[in-house]
Amino acid sequence: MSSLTMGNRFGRNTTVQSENNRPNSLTSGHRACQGCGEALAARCSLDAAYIETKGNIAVVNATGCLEVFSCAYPENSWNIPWVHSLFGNAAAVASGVAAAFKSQKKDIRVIAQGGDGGTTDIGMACLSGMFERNDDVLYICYDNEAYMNTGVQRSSATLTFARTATTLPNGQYMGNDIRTGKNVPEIAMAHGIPYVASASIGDIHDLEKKVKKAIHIKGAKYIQIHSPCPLGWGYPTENTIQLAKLAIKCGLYPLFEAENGVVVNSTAIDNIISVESYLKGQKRFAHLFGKNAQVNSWKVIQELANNHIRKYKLGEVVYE
Amino acid sequence: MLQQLEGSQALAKAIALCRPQVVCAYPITPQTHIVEGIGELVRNGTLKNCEFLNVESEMAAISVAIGSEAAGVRSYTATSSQGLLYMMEAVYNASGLELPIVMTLGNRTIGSPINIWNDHSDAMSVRDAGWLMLFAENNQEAVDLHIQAFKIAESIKCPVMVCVDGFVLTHAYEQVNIPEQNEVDEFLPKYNPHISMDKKHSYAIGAMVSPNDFMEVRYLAHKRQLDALDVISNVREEFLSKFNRNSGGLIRGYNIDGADTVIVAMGSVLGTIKDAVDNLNASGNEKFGVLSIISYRPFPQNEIKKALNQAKRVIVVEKAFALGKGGILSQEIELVLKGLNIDVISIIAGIGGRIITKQMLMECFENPKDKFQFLGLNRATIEKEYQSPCISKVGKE
Amino acid sequence: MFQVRLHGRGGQGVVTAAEMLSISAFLEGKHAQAFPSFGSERMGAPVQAFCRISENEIRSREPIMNPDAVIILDRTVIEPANAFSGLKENGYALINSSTKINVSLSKSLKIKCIGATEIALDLVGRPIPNAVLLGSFSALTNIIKIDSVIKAINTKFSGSIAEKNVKAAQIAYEQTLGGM
Amino acid sequence: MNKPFATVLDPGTSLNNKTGSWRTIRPEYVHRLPPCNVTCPAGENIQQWLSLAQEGRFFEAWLEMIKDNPFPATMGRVCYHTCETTCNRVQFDGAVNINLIERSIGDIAISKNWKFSPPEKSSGKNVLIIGAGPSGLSAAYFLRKFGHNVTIYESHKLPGGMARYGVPKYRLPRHILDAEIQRIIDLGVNIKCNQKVDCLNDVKDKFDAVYLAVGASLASQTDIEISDDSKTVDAIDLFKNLEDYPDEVPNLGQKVLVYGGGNTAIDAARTALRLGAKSVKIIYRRTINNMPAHESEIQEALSEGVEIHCLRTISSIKGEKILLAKMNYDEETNNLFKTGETELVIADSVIFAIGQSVEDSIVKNTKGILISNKGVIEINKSMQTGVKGVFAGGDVIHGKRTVTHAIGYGKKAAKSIDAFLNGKEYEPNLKNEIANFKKLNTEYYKSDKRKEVCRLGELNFEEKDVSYSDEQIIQESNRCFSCGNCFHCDNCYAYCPDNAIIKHEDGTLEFNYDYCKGCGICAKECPCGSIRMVTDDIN
Repeated sequence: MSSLTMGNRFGRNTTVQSENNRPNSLTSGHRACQGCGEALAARCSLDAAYIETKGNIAVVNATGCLEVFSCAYPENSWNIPWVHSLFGNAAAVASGVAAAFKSQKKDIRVIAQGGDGGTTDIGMACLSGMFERNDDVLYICYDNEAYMNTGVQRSSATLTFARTATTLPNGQYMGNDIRTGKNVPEIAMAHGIPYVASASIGDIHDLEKKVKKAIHIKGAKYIQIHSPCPLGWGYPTENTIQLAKLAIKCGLYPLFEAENGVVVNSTAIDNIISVESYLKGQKRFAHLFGKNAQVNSWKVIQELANNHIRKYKLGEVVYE
Repeated sequence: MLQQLEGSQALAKAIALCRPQVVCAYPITPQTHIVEGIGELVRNGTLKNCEFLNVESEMAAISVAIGSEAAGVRSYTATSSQGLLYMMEAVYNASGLELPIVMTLGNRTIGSPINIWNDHSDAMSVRDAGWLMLFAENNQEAVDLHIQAFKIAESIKCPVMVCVDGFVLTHAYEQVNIPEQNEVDEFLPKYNPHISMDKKHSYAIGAMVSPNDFMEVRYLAHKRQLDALDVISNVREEFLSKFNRNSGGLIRGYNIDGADTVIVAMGSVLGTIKDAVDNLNASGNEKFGVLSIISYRPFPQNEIKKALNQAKRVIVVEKAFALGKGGILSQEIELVLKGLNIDVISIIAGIGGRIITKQMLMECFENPKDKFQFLGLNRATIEKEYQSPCISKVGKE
Repeated sequence: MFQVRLHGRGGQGVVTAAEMLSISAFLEGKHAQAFPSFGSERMGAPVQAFCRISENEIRSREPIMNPDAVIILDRTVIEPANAFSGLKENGYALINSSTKINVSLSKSLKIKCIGATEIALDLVGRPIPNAVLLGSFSALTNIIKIDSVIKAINTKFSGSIAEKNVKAAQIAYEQTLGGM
Repeated sequence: MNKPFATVLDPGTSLNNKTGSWRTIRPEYVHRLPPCNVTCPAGENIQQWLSLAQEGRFFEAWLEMIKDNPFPATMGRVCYHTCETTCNRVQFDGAVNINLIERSIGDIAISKNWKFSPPEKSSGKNVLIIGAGPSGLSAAYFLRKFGHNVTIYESHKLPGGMARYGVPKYRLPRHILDAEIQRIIDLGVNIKCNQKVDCLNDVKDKFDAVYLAVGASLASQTDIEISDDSKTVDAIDLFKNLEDYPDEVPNLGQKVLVYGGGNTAIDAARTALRLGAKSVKIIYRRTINNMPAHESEIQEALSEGVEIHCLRTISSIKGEKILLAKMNYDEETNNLFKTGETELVIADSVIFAIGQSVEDSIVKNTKGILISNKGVIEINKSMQTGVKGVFAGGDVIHGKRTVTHAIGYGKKAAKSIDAFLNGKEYEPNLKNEIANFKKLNTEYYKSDKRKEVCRLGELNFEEKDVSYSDEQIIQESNRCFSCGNCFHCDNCYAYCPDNAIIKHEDGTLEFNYDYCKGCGICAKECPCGSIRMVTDDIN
């Protein structure tokens, strides 16, 4: 049977997620939307880390969807030690947790996690500080490209031309025409930290591999995981995985690893597709294809994908 | 051991004696020397098993402390002024999470205009943030309050802010008795955290709480503060018997029995006030007393009322005020004394590091002209500015 | 209560001088309080520091406006800092200067000039005159003993720097005694 | 530990929050019918035995095969494997080589001498089967397994019917066929050869039921003008003689024409080559694309040097001169007509392979058995003729005449006869919805080219050994998509954002509707289409 599935009855190249004794770090009963990519990404990441460390992990969570839907009195969906402090300070709180463990000589691995808003915007200062000190923390950003918790506003991770509540495609404006300016994995790399990776719930094998690798590395680690959001992106709930896969296949979400500031590995794309096929399934880009759309405006996004394809050596550029 | 030390160095030594396991620091004048001192003690091996983190902001400093306390270790940080405001969100968060962090606030005013000198504006800005707030009168008390603070914080699961006047105390050399390590160890046992983060304690710390339960959470926090009144008193007693020093507690009276006028204040200005009062008592007919408020939060209403109810007049000397309203501490004192027919006078002094001299105080105490006044305010400047076309004449005083 | 005000410039060790003075007094079993005229720490800027010495507890924290002595680490600040203001009748003025300074004052003062920078350069190798002046101050005022000053220097400094400063302070002490 | 109220919570307490109430549609696991199974004339559960083969469990795979077909090794050679035509993998990277896997496992069974397990019970009922061809033997096998006593009367010298007399040895070595027939005999089936039944009435009352499986062994007649000096032979007779009198090698000459376009024509042409002909031409009236013969057979014949001359009919055969009429064929209207042009070819002999018909004399005197205008016996849906207790199947009825179909008829007839003997009517199972390509999510299948083999050997009557090795069987079986049936890939389990799928110790999966919010990711990411979303019941 195919090794591309999450598991198989022969136990070959299976994922943690396929194991019947997986820890379910994030358990049922949470209040995420139907088809939530972030909930899945979080469980996948933490389960992998949990298995790898025999349960010796502690997690710090930034404010955001993930925090709100997972832990509201009296219901807690976490099966791991978890602390939530504020929106912008998860990285620093994690530094504190790591320092506490270090002072006690406890071998518990520390993970900080948050959405793109809590990471690339309000949490950037603490994140950069944590990187710069090379604190022993794995920071995971679940990137769904906007502030979903507050009702889909633009973040610095929002893709060019995307419609958000604060970048509506009105009049001459084309959604988020501010451009997509902040490449946090690259910023992380510029700190020279031991490990940086991008991942996606469209490739859980890869995601788990990266988390399992990162969790053992001493020092600061950063993994950014593409986590589609049915609500914010406007697509049927069952398409979460499909969209994540399409984003990978068109080159918009390059999967790579970097060590000590240098890209050491990237996942080549077998058959590169056009960004159009990715964008078209989402309401946030509907204005690029509707009756009143400017012709081929989406090709700007194609260029972004092409840049990634060239930069991270994902394959040959097919769609110009 | 009695030593002649800079206030900050004394505090560094005292904090090290408390064996914090995580100390995080971000430089801001005038708090800087404290964490520099601790950093040195960590590096030279005096303070063992302690992680000293140089962070990138006050927000990170308090956040690191939140993280390390959540993970169950004794944690310390320090800040001043703008730094406190920058960490404000997390200041509330730390108390909401019931994390017994101890933080030194090297009191400094808040800009703009930027000004690095001492007053209590920073402390007053967090008076409702759920922290216990203790004010030190001198460096010996600052040292002693820190040792007590860890004990108080950990016993009631509430963070404690020890307010030490910036420069006036932090940069002043004076003699301080630094206790021995074994004495402190006996007084302040090994930290036994009520929460931590490991496989055995898989808790979620920091849940969202809905309108159905939020008020109860806040009520309990309030109740905890009220309970702290007893704890603070008891810890003072214990400290007294152990170290033979009368430091800390809720309030402290000086010549208040039979005093006509009692001066109420917090922090280092009390020394100058006491000298002023001694001079006045030596020369005049009116009898003056002084009431030090050590525990500003929780606010010891009953104790204050008991201490002041025989006075004819209460003069509150305060180093911060509420713009658009007036004195802050004086308002709280006024409420305590409501119905007792005692005049409460508010003297705003030392704002932004303005000099407070014994002479100025004596004049003011002898003859307080207004119920609300600014000590040493340069009237000429004000008058001149009132002539300026830029200043609205509306509501001229 | 004996109150000393120190004047100088950032980088000359004005605050350290006040601190060492307080330590010297402390070592003699006295109460002492030293504090700077708080400000941002900038090299070259005029700086003041204060020191109170008393047999009893010192509570007041007001700046010293009527000193019993002033120590001037840099003669160029005398005028701009109004260094003699409030100085008591028959108060001491210890000035770092190799030449005699002519000041016209309305009150009588005990003025002593000493080339502390030269001594420091000569013996310590750096133009930091503070320890030298404390040696001289001990001889001039007898408020603190030279042994206490030496001990204070040794608490603030260590190794050869301490040694050299001690030597310099002793030389200044001798010189001052001899000149009186 | 005295935890703070409300802000510090015990782990996993959200299990109290049954988010299943959010759901409006819900997933359910279904079994859909894989296309291979749908199109298999013998109704083999191919997916199931491939699944066992994937694990290297060849014996269990063989047991699964013989649930529907007692001739795996034979079928693995002569079946025209419609399963592979409809295999969903055709649209991906090539069908699974089902046929060769079946052959390979069938061969393992013979080499390891695996036997059928004896019937579990005995009914005491006696069934007669007339004709020991694939259909009759298949029926015998199933009936015997049901516990009935089975006797077969076979007119030929040896059992096997068209498998023996219609398929050349190089395609089906006789030891393979014999071995698989022997298993049926070993099961207790009594085969009486050289036992021609002239009239059904003579025998039918001695048995509780009869299955007529006499096949279609009469060569169809033509109205072609053939002179007396011409050398012509019917393919079916050629094969029979080769089989029964192996020492008498017929002399077809150097140049041979074969007339016809079916598999028999191909077999005849290739046999002619093996008998020494230097030139063999197939004459067929329509185009090559319309030839009924199986594509692979045509290709192999062409490779061996057989020429195919299309759009021609034979008008006359005069000695070695054969006159062909050129044809025109319109595929859309199925119109076939002569163009008027002719062509003369020279040949030493002509083999006719234009079809066979049923020899119906056996039932002529049996009242109630009807012969249709196409010359076949009419049956009802239970394969029963107009006479109670007399069933018919295989080539004697209307339908496709392949060995595989015959085996399928045999199986179905056996079930009907068994029902009849138990006083019941046979009711076939309801079929599940078909798992077509659209129902799959093929992203999860890795491209893995079909392992082809070349069956072409030397020009003799020996079969080329092309069977897979054990490893190759496993590898090729693993290409199966498992269309419509869960193959435990765990995608649903892994992808559910709400952990609303329970994976049991044995790997089986179950929806936990307490928490399922009905997002539909599981159904979307199911590679094989075995989850469907349905409107949730309002409780």
